[in-house]
Amino acid sequence: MLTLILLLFLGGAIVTWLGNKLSPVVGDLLFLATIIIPAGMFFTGVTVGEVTHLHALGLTLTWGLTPLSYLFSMIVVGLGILLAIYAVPFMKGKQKTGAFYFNFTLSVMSMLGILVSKDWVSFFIFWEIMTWSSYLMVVLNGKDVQRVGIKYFVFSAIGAYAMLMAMVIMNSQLGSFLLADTFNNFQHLTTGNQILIPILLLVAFGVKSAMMPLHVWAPDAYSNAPMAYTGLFSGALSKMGIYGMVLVMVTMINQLPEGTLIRDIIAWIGGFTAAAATLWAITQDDGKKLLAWSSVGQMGYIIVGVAIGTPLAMLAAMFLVVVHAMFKGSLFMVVGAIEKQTGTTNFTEINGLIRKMPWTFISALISVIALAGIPPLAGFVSKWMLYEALIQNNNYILVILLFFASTAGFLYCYKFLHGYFLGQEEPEWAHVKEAPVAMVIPMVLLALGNFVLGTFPQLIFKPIDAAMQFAGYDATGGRLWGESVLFTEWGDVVTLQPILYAVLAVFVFFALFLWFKGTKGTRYVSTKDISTSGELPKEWENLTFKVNFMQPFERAIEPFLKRQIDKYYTAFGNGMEALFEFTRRIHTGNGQTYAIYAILFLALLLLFRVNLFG
Amino acid sequence: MKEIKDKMIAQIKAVFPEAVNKDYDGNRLDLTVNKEAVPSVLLYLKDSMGFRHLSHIAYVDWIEQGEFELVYILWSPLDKVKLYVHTRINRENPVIENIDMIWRQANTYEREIREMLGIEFTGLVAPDEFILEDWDDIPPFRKDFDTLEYVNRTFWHRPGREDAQDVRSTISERSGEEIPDFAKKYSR
Amino acid sequence: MYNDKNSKKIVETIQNWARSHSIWVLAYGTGCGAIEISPTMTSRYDAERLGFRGAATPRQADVMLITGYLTVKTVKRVVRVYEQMQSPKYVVGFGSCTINGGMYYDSYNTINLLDRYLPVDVYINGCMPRPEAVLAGLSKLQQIIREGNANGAEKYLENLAWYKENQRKIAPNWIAKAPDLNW
Amino acid sequence: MVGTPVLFIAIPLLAAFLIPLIGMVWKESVRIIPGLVLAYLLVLAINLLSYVTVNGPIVEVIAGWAPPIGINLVFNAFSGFLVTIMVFMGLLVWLYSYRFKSNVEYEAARKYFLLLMMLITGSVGIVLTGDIFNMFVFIEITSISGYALTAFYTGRDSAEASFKYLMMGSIASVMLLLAIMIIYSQLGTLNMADVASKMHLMDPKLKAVSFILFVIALGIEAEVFPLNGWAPDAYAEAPGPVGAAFSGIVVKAGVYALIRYTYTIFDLSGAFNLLIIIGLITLVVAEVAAIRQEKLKRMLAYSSIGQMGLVLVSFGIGTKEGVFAALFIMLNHAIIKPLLFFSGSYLVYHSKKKMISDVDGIGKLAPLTSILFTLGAFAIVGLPPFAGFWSKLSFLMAAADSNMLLVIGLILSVSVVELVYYMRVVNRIFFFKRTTSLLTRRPTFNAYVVMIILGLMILVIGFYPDSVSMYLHNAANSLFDKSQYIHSVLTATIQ
Amino acid sequence: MEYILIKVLEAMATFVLAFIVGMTYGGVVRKITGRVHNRLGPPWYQNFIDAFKLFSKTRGIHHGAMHFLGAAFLMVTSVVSLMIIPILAPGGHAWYNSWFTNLNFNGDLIFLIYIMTFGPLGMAMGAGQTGNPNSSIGVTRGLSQMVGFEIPWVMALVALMITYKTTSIVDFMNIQRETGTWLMFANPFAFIAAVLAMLGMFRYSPFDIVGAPTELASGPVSENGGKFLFTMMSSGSVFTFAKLVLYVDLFMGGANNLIMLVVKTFLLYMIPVLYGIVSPRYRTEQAVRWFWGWPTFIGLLAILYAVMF
Repeated sequence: MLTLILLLFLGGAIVTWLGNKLSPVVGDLLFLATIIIPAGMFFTGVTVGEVTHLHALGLTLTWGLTPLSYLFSMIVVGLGILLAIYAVPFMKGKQKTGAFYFNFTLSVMSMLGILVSKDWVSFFIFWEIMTWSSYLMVVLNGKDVQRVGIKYFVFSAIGAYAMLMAMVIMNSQLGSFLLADTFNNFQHLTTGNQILIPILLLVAFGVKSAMMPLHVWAPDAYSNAPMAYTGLFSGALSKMGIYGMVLVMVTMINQLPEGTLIRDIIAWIGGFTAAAATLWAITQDDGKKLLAWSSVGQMGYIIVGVAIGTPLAMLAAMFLVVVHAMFKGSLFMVVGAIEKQTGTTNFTEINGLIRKMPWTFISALISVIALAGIPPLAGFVSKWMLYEALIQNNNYILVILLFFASTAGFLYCYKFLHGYFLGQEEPEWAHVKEAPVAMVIPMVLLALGNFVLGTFPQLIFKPIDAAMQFAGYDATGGRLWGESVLFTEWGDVVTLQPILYAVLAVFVFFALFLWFKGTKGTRYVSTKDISTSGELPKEWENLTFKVNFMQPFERAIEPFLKRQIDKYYTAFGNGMEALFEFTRRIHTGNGQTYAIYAILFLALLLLFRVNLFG
Repeated sequence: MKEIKDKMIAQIKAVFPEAVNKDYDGNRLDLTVNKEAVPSVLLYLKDSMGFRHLSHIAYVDWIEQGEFELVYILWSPLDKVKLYVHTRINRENPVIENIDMIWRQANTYEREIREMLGIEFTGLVAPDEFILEDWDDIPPFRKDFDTLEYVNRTFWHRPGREDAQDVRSTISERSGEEIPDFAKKYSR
Repeated sequence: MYNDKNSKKIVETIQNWARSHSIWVLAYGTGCGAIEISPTMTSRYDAERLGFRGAATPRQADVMLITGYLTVKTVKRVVRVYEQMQSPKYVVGFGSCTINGGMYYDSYNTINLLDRYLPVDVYINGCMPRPEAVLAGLSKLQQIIREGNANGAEKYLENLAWYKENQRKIAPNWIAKAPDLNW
Repeated sequence: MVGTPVLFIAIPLLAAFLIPLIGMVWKESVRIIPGLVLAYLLVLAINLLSYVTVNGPIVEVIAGWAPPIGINLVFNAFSGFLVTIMVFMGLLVWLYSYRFKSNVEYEAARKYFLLLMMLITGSVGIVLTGDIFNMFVFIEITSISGYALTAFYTGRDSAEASFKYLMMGSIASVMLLLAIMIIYSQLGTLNMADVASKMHLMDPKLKAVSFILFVIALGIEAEVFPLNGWAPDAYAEAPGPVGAAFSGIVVKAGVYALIRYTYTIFDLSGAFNLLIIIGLITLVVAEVAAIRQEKLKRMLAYSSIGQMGLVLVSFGIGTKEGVFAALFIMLNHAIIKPLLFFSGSYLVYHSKKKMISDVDGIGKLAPLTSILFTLGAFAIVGLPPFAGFWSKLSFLMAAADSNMLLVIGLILSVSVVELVYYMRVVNRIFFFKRTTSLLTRRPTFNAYVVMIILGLMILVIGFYPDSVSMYLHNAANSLFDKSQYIHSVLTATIQ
Repeated sequence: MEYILIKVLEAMATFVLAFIVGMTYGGVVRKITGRVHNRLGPPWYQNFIDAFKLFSKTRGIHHGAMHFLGAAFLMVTSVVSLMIIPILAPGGHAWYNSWFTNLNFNGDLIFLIYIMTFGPLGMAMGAGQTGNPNSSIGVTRGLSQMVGFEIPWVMALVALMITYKTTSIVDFMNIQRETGTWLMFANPFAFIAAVLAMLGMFRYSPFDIVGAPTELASGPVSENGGKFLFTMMSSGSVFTFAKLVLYVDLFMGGANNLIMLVVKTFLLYMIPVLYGIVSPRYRTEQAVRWFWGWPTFIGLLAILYAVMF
């Protein structure tokens, strides 16, 4: 069944690509069918525990779902379907639609493949397919290809090769490529390898989950990919890193005596990722970039949760994985819709879309509130659990760091909403209409999902519970998750439902109060009609405050902003290129030199003859 | 200072023989040129003689002679010389070359002159209104603009203010000054 | 009950009392009169004890103090600011410039009679009025409000055509371009 | 058995001499005959290979003199495998260059195919022969036809490249002759099997010296750093299919010879380390140089050198898995690199300088060629699910089994470099704006067929690596079975 | 149903209390400011008059749906945090004590921190919808300042959580009642850090950069008049009271009856007020950096203190 699903994706990708050459409509239909039919089969036909074996080159590839991967694959498939529906109108009239569909399908397939892989070889194969299919997406629009694309691919390759190295070492020492075997027999490795392998694997997964020094590809890659794909990129693809990290953390690191230290280091890295990425997000003027940095920051939270590894922290991380996929998917869709309707995503160019794209605004608003972690939406639940877990685990300074990141997150949250939807309505954007229905429905659905999960988190707790039991956490007995009640281990509770009702009641009451109080005396005036020194803004005058939006704050964090990790990498890359150029000049193009090389080589070998051959 | 000014005059005369100069005490130097020669003279002064700064463009309405006068006030920061470049424009067809590509700030002065005196600067690119908004009368700084008549036409007077006196004739009588008839019409 | 005449009157009385004791002032600081507002509001004369308080924007303000001559250019802004204020709203004219043009009575760009363009509730005489006079004028305004006679805003709305005619006379293009009245 | 190994040498050699003769009568024949010959050889090779798999190696004694005195040809799983690859590559090169731009004319075509047949004769001979001096002769045949093919365009640059090749080739000849002299003076025999069985009698000093001389001589042929200076020039200046022939046929022969000496003939313990060291240096320098190239073909040439370095490292591991991996890499390289050369030479067909920047945005104009090039690029950097991945994986597994962590790390880092320069080209092809006004050329039908066959092979091996793994295993085993080689050669009888 | 009705009535009682006390405080602050300025100042009930006047404005404008929702969001924050913060200590025996236990047991400190940011964000939306540049500038300043003072504030709270192993406000009050020591003496550093954070939280000088009179024309509220301003004003009063009660609950052992509550909150309130009256205004980045300076250091000390003792 799994093989069939994956083959359907693969075949569908090719058929879609060919069909799109035939006619765009055929391509659209085939694309939807390619995503939805296997996805439907996945939801209906696949059970946890089913195992498939394949053979290649004397290796056995084992495929099967675990409860942990089931959780992640639900994200992949769900987000895949919604984004596929969204992508069809999004890509209408654009270039390279066929390539987009092809890579999109391949990405979904490879992510599912990673999740069903029970051995490292197929894990790696799908990992690489995921890498290059997403790479082709990143460079699809042809903007800044050499810099962004190569950066992404180099970092991905570093990660992938680290994983490759780790897996061949494990295979040579343990004689098996099976995930389960390598984890169970981890103690049989030599001491050096016991340290080396988790570090290599953490590098591999850290690259994909944009961990701090390895994150530099992420903002550019996220913002460069088509927006219909970035939701999947940020929402699901980066979660593959988290998936791997969970596997490594609960199996390998736990068996290490230095495990606690590594956990702490990773947690701190995660914390710094969250904080630094948030600060960078604040300085961005492009919605895509802002969301991309924000994604990096949110991954930092998840990494913290995974690294701390207490049941509550892991629960928080898993919850945030799901929720992040939802709100970030929705937000990237929002940006995509805006890009589609207006042609730009720069804050300084667009304003006042709220009345033109109300549904987009509503989903953006809900998603942003979830992103900011404000109750009663889903983001709060995960953040609450994360803080509790950290405090109980005595990571006090880390809590402060995350609080700082979270609070600073409000700045970019507001910047995002204000940048697109608020401010003055410009005649330039008077023609803008709401996005097509097929684009609106997925994002509204995802946004509403945040609402539901914020109030009834128990809906998602069941699969998370199964996943965590699989990951080796004892069934925490539902103590952590009751009926919409959050418990700490100290016995404190947050009851979500009455709060939600209170919030709703008060909100509705005051909204109605404001609406009905003196309705006759209150009327709408356009945003051009504001009290600015009595001067009437000209048609072309845009009084909205957009440029240098967060400048006071940026000035406050100026010492930080001077240090860009990207710069160091660029310097390193330039240095390497210079070194390469120097090396290249060994081949002078001069025949005599080559002859001299040959003679010198002969002399050298004769000189070291004894050392070589005894 | 004297030598510097003489040298300057010599230099200017060498290039623009038709320019008329008039010397004052101190660091002031006056120069009168044709309106056609204004841009080239100013450009030369700026580029070759160090008059890098345009302080102001002053304007006078010589209604008796039927001419407007523009005075470009330049300043040489190196030689510390103030140079007044005068030029006269016919009142009937007041058009002169725009010089805001030589000094960017001239744009502002020229906009003011355009509104207040009605001189057209060819090629002046500027937003429509500067000081006067919605003005549809003759430019107000022209001497043939009758302010009181305009005020009476446009605004209302609170009753009791009609006894505004023409004090100028009283003063002139007292001082024995002679005011020509046409001038009486334009001033009170 | 709300429509009952007596209770309506009672409510209005209370409202008028509150309005008279909570006057948020938007000082339109033209001319020389703006300097008189500072002593009026600060320690020496302390208008706040009477309920006066500075307002930052027209949307929040109750009364507009016009503290000197108004040129044609500024009168447009004043009209706009006045229209942006929310009813009930009042206008206080400072000094002779607003009353009859003062020393600028014959300037081609200065209006003479403010009440042709805006409904002025109280004029304060003087050139310029001292803070005592200003306080007296403001007290007069309070008294008018309490009596329910400070209905400049309604007057303006009722006679909008006349006011707009006058305004158009000095600023024809502007009135055509301006957005419709917002209160 | 349908034929004997000697046919592999005799038929192409004969064809090479017959081409001008028949060409006088029927001009088109100069194009057709090589194809027929190569097709026949391919069938023969496959038949023999399957025969060898079952019945053990075939040793053919030539001219009635039994080994160790006479010359013999050995067709076992290892050499047979390489011969099959070579002949197959030769067939594809022929198909591709059937009407390549430089040999549309009869005169050119005659020369071209003559030289190509000579090249194949020599290369196949190197692989098949069991005699050291005979190998020297074949190396000379290969080299001389190689010089001529390099200079085929008769331009100034071609001549220079050819001259460099010639110079290095003569150094190689001298070294080889010296080495052969030393061996003959010591052991009195030149039959490989005989030499191998008597090797322990040799003076260890002279043994080392002669091995070093062999390494240098064959290293020039196998493009080992620092002896590979001629290679990029030759690749870049020779016609596109010749580059493919070099990387698919000639280099394989050189590597084969090197490996044969290391594994079978000499019993030096440090030889494997030497292989690893020179392999690594070759790999690193070549890939690093490739990233700084501005011409497409030079980049591919350096990449080809790098792959050969990887092959040497893999052989140097010295285990069966290592040899398996090395053969796998050679196979993949023989499939992928011609694809890259073929498609690449069409991508820059009309460009004067063959710069990489000339391919900007060509993906829209020549989609199939571009996609095939991309396929090759993805495959050669080892991205799954394409062929290159499996060879890289088996190499890494072999290296890890021998605990060579540093080698693994180094090779993976170099792989990142390799990835960068291939991706830069792919980016340029698909995602750049077309900046030049150069026309694109639609590949000929033959070229399409060749490229698609290669592409399909990449996919087939990628998705189903077991399709070739049996031959690779047999080949690896037969290389390791030194005693069987000696035995089978020395006991060979005249049939 | 009846239960809910009673709950709603009690909530309204709490709201009215908070409204009255908050408004009165506002008036008293104006009075005190006036006295400090050597003038009479307005009467203490001036804020009520202002609110009533705003409420009885007859005409108004709005700029779109978010303009309404912004004010509503603000009110939600004030009211919900008021509902969650315990007004009176659980040990009190006054007859009205049970009126003020609204949602006290349904939230904790972390929840409170987040719900308290809900309002400013909603308000920011409303301000952004108006299209007035001053509003947006004020909002960005306010959010920046929030990032500033949140650090010492959270540090103080975390220090308390570490020591007493709870995040529930009610538990903190119980602890203080049982031990008899106010937390401001149990962990003085935490109290100092929290008070320094409070300076920013109440937005008096030198941290009044949001409204910034004469500079930003009252910032986010500059397009609001009439009922919007009334809602914001009452929300602000309620929120002020709620925050003060939170401080009293956490650091001063809560209050057993309303009189003690008023006394304690008033004393606490005087800290930012009196500090503000005599201070000029910071620039935004100065304010932010100020909070990241000494207050954060003291917050660190508080955590150290909590970890060690």
